[in-house]
Amino acid sequence: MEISSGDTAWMIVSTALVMFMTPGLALFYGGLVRGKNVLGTIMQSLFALGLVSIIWFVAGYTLAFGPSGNTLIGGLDFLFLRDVGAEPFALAPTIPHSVYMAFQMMFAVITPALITGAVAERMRFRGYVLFLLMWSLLVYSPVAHWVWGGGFLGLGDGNVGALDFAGGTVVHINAGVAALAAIFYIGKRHGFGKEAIHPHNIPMVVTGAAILWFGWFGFNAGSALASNGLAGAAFINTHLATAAAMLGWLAVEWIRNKVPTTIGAATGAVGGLVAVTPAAGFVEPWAAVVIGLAAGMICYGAVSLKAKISFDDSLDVVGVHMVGGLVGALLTGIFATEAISGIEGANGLLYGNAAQLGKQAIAVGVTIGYSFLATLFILKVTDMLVGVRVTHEEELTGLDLSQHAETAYTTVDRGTVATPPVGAGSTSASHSVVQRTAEG
Amino acid sequence: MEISSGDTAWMIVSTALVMFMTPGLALFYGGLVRGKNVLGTIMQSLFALGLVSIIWFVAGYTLAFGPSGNTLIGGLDFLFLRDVGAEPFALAPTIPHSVYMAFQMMFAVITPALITGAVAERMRFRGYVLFLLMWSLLVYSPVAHWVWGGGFLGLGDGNVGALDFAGGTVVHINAGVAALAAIFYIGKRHGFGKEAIHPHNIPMVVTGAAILWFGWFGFNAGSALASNGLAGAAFINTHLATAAAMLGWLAVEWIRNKVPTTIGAATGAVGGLVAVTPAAGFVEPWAAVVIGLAAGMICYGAVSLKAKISFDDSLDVVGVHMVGGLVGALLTGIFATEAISGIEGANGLLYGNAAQLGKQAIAVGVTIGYSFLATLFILKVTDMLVGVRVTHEEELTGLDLSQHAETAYTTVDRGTVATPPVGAGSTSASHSVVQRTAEG
Amino acid sequence: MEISSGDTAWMIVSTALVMFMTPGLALFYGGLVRGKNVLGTIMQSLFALGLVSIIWFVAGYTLAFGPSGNTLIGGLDFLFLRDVGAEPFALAPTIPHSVYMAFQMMFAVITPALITGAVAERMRFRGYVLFLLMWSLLVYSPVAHWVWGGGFLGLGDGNVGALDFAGGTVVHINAGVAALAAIFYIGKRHGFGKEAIHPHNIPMVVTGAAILWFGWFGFNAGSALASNGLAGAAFINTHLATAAAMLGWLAVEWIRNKVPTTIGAATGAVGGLVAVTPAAGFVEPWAAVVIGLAAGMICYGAVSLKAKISFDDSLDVVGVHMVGGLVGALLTGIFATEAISGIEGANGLLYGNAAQLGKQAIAVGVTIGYSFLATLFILKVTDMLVGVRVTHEEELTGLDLSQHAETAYTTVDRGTVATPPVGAGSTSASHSVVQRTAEG
Amino acid sequence: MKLVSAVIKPFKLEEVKEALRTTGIQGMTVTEVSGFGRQRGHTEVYRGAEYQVDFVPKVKLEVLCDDSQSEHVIETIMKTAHTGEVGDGKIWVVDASQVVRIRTGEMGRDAL
Amino acid sequence: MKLVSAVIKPFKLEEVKEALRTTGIQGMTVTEVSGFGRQRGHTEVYRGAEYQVDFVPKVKLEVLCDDSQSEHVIETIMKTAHTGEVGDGKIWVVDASQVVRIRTGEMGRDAL
Amino acid sequence: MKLVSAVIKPFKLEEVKEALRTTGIQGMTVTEVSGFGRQRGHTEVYRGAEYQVDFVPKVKLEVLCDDSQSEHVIETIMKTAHTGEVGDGKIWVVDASQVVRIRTGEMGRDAL
Ligand SMILES: Nc1ncnc2c1ncn2[C@@H]1O[C@H](COP(=O)(O)OP(=O)(O)O)[C@@H](O)[C@H]1O
Ligand SMILES: Nc1ncnc2c1ncn2[C@@H]1O[C@H](COP(=O)(O)OP(=O)(O)O)[C@@H](O)[C@H]1O
Ligand SMILES: Nc1ncnc2c1ncn2[C@@H]1O[C@H](COP(=O)(O)OP(=O)(O)O)[C@@H](O)[C@H]1O
Repeated sequence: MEISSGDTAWMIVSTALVMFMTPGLALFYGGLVRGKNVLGTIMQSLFALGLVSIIWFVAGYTLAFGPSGNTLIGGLDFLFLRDVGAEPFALAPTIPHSVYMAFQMMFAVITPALITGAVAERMRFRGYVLFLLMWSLLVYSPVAHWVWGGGFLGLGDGNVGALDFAGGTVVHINAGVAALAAIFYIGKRHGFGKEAIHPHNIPMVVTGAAILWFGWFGFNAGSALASNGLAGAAFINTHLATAAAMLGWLAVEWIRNKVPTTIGAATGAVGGLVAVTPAAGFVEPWAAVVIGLAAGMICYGAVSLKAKISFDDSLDVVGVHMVGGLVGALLTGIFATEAISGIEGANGLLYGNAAQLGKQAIAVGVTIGYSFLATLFILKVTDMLVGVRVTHEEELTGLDLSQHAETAYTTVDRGTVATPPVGAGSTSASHSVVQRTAEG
Repeated sequence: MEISSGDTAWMIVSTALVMFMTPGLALFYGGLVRGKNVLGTIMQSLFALGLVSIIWFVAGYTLAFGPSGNTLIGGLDFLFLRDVGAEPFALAPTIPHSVYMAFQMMFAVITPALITGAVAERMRFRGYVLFLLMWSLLVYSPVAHWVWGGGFLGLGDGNVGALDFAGGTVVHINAGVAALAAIFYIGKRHGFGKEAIHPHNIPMVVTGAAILWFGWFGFNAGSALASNGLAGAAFINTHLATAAAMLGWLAVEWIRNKVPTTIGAATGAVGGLVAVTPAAGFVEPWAAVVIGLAAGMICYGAVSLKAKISFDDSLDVVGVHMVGGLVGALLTGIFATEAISGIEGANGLLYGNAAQLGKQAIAVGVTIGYSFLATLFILKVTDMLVGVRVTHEEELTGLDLSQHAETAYTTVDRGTVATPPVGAGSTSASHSVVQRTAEG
Repeated sequence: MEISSGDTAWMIVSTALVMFMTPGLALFYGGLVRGKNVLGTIMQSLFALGLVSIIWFVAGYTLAFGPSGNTLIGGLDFLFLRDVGAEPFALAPTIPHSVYMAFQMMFAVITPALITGAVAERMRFRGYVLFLLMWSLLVYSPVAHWVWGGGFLGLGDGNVGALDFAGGTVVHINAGVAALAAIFYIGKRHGFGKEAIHPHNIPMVVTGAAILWFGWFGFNAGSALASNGLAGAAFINTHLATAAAMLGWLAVEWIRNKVPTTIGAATGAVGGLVAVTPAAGFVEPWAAVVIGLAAGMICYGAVSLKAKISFDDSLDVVGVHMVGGLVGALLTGIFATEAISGIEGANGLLYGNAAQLGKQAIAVGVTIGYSFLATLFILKVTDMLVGVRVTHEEELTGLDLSQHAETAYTTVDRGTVATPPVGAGSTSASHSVVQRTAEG
Repeated sequence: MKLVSAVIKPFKLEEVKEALRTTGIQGMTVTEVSGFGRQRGHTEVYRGAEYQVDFVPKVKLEVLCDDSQSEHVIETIMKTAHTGEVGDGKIWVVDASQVVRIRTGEMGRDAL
Repeated sequence: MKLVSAVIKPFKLEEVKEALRTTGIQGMTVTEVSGFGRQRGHTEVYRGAEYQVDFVPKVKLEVLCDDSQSEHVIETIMKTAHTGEVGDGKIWVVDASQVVRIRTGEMGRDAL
Repeated sequence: MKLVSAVIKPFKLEEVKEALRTTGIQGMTVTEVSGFGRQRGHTEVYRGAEYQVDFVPKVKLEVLCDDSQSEHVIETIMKTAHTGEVGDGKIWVVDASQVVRIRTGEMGRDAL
């Protein structure tokens, strides 16, 4: 097929939008942690944008989407993006291959960044670096291959045939389960369950959520891989589910806690975005509203549970991404209709295809099992090599100072309470005792 | 007509851009209020994104744009978005109907959110919820129908024939007048006119204004409903008017207050965006510059007046949106030229069509009258049912704590000054006295 | 040629993205200064969006791109955007001329805004206004003409034939050299080299950097002027170079300072964006990675040097934009390959065309020489007319209060510690002593 | 010399400042503080969990004055900061053995 | 009457507050401060340059109490704020010649 | 024991801290405060309206020291915080009847 300038325009923009989500996530998570950990938290997302992009360039893309004769892992044809150029690729026949690859890259970037919320405020940065490297290659790329790259879970002869429009399984369940494993491995924060650990900047949380919402249009409507009616459907489903999820969360919260909160609105919305992700291009608008409502309420429940079982999922990655992803993946198996996607047979239970629900469950189950075990393995290896958790002292000090030698906010006065830059000519002896807090 | 992938690409992006404006508004308004009200203010916009989207899905869209045979209100064909799918719709023949609907949805969302600035820092959240519901259906949908949906104020045989490219009347005058009514009904804030009520975070204001500016390209250039020369004209007019309005405001301010302010730059820019909205696709670039300059200066004047007459339009919604909207609507009647819009007869006074100014005035007048009365009515009903204003005590405490049980900013130290999460195993008797500030 | 709706869609979006970069820069710079200067810093960028847009409308565009028969400066055909309408223009044959003009406008806006970082925290606002006016017309427009508008440095018969895809020379080296001149002319800040001058809000820095990164896709991929494989190539090169530059900076920093910092990640990324700008549409992805890595490391080196030579480039405009721009411009002369750009002969040293490196050097050299001298001249004139530097007292007070009579952040309590608005009926004699800090 | 300190409700600061100014007090130093006392804090909700925050935002004033003025300062603060609701705050007085104005080196009363 | 002031590590505030509350102290005022002392500050890195920041975030408590209570207050703070690491902070006591409750005008012990 | 308090201009803090350190003072506690005094505040402009803000940002230092050191501390602060412009600030001294180091339980001079 020919390259369509319209499709290409939309897909380039989608790619930019999805890239913008990762800094959006940085702000969303950054606002939710305490002020002493905001930079450490932001860095985890920001750094993923650096490292995973390069990993994708080197080997990630080819392991996920490289042609390979088998359904387990991609081949090596696209190592270093060899032959990934202006010509279209089979999976996206109307846009340059480079654009398709870049679009997928942004998914690879944000997925591991999502995990960081679960173990926020206590991960060692150098451990994180190694974790990111291994998780990208050993978990993300294979799972993406299984579902989208021609692997055994996706569509195609002899495969399971699960429907995952934009990554409910590949991105959200995958990240959510990895989060679960990480919490088990890394453990609670100091003071969890005793002290209140308040978000330090809620407007920052809302800013991040807004960028996520905005960028998610690229994520979901971009997954149509073209600028057409399907993209339109995915767009409107995404928006409606998100709106409904916000209302769903707030309704339950208003009843149970007697008050609707701003963080509740933002969290509910994110839950809706997650849940509609697998469904966006498969369901009718009314079904998106139902999915959203369900997600908002169920995520509220999942998150509330956490306090009860004393499980320190710091920023509720399991409660929102794993649970929201499950809601979406399974409801896709119920509400999918080929009238929207145009894919023959892409119907759910409601449209007479009860088997689809089973297919969804298989894909979810396989992903959960693999991601959990592989993540534990990676954490163990990382821990042995460089350590995954900061020391108790570092945790009390906060990640910003201990991992990055920075302070996020400096008031005017404090601007003067430091000594001259090293090497700027200061020779005052009283400055010579420099005790490094940073452990690096 | 066929769906154009280029037009669709641009319209999907425009829709996303307009959606992004509402959180932008949340930050713009949120930065302008005091720190104790920032979340309450942000929530009003954020929540509109949730509730109005769902209202639009249910009935708002069909009341505004459903085919109906009459010029007062839309029919019910599109209830729950029935039949709003991938096929184009008459009003936007080259894009999927779902995209046109989604684009219009974002306008429906932001319009009532604009109103909230006028009565910032004192509206009861549950009153706001009810107000939003009624105002969307009883004011926004009809007025949108009148001007754009085939109603009596818009173009078409036997109608008034007012020109409103992207919502000067439907959105800005409408919201500005509702703001006026709301201020009359709800009254002043405690301390207004005596204490200084300073914006708590000006960089947040600028961030919000920047997102508004960015998103407004979707709002105005997207109103071309296609990716063509008209969109280009609307784009450049939007930008030039905004730039000119910033300079206009700053010039007057520099002379009168001896100093150009950051908030002045941002506010002037927003005034320009408002004023150029009805004109964007009808005028030449030089006319856009004139409109912008006029808007910047006149909005400054209108806003300054406020202090004189002790009228507590907290964030100057009347001064900026109603006045700016008026400037734009009337100047469109002067500067419009069919050379830009390609619509035969869409000329203003300057191009020999003095009647257009009258038509603009009629549309403006009708909107002002209807919106003012309907808004008062809605507020009255809301007040009787759930109350529209917080108590004096709640106002002193701030909306964040009293309406949402949240604190926007928490310093590191305060992080420890709270008791354990309820249900997290704390049994310390000393925590049992919990006095709820939130009124819910 | 016909207008392509796909190309137009992408170029309108690109233009919006590039416009968004200027407020992004405002936040990036704003977070890096002390809290008393954040608004003054933001205003410098924000105001450029106002003033330069209008200058561009009046004369800037025509001086840069107006047909002229000579290779030094554009003609006057496009004064006040006469004849710049829906019809395409030779330089961008598939989009409306107005869109091309608007796209270029955003480049003209951000370039002088970049300079402000070098002399942050000490420039007089009225001096800045005049500087901006002159620099736009006397430096930006000519240099843009030389490289892109048919001038002697760009492609075309008899010209030097330098390759500058999206403004490595026109934007970054140009701004970086002007920054150098401005530092020489304006001098150091009070306390520089003795006190620590800490960034006051690092999350704001990251937010700004994220917007820059996001917008830069419009900057670079938009410079393809179409929605095609070249845009795709420019997109992916931009992203990879940025990611690599982040890693490059962090690697060196981790070794030298024992710790990877958040500001380092953001700064490295910006360095990569700068360096890839001239190269984006000319090189292979692997080369973009090399350029990025080099830029990240070299910018780190350049910036570190500053402290040693006591040179107060406050926000490292020289170290990042001039040095990063040089890296990119020269490496383009090495790595360019016609296989990417499709422009015959656009090869670098590596592809057998050693001469290209020389051409790049000439363009760089001419730009450095002209920009340096012209900037000094403009500063001298500005200084004589209105002054370019704030007084010592104003500098201690901060730009926010002294130049704009504003305070960026107001805590709840301070909200009450001010007197009533002038003219709001306060007659308390004790308020009569009003000492203006603002100098205006 | 006396140092009179007072913890008051933040929204009363402006009024108290003006009242002190009119009674001839020429200076004071103000700090934002958190108070714990009979006035209970509030509950905050975060993702389904409820938290009790015991501290309330207050403002602390410090006024150096002549021994003879201190009674007057106390009274003025009491009158203007008073709302009658719990949490109005406290005033306390401490002896200052020395006061100096940095600018001039003046000491004692002259330094005020 | 005594004014007992203490500078402690921020993360100890909640514990100290609870301990004081259980020993019958009904109020206190808390300020965020920066401390300089034997506990050294830390180094920050900014674009290749290293800075020494000498101040450490601390929290200051002020507790007004009866003369008879002061020893007890001091002990309670000492016990709960103690970690044994450098930087645990200081306690100091000053005489307050007068204490007033703004709400009621009560003075001395009754004002606490 | 004495508690010497000083309100100074913020940009002088570093200098004063260093001066005190070199004269043997080993610790101090610093608070950001707002000052009201002879140094007038400033006018702010917000959307056409002008506001008078009477408070100026200042920094408060608290230094506990031995009786014998207090004169020296006062002098050091006076010398280094001095600019000669209005608003340089005040120093005041109060008797501290007790000082304790939390880490060790040391009292009096040893606690400094
Ligand atoms: N014993 C105390 N020591 C120091 N400050 C106190 C003490 N008791 C109260 N305060 C301060 O006074 C404020 C008001 O006290 P509270 O007991 O709430 O109300 P009231 O003074 O009206 O009885 C508190 O928030 C706290 O800042
Ligand atoms: N002389 C002093 N005057 C006032 N405050 C002091 C003094 N010395 C120490 N402090 C405060 O006590 C805190 C802890 O003191 P430091 O010397 O670091 O540890 P320690 O008390 O364990 O010896 C300091 O951060 C400072 O706030
Ligand atoms: N009577 C006072 N009580 C407490 N603090 C004071 C008093 N007078 C002045 N101050 C503090 O000292 C600072 C400087 O005082 P000011 O009168 O402005 O200048 P100067 O000390 O040079 O005469 C004020 O900002 C305030 O913080």
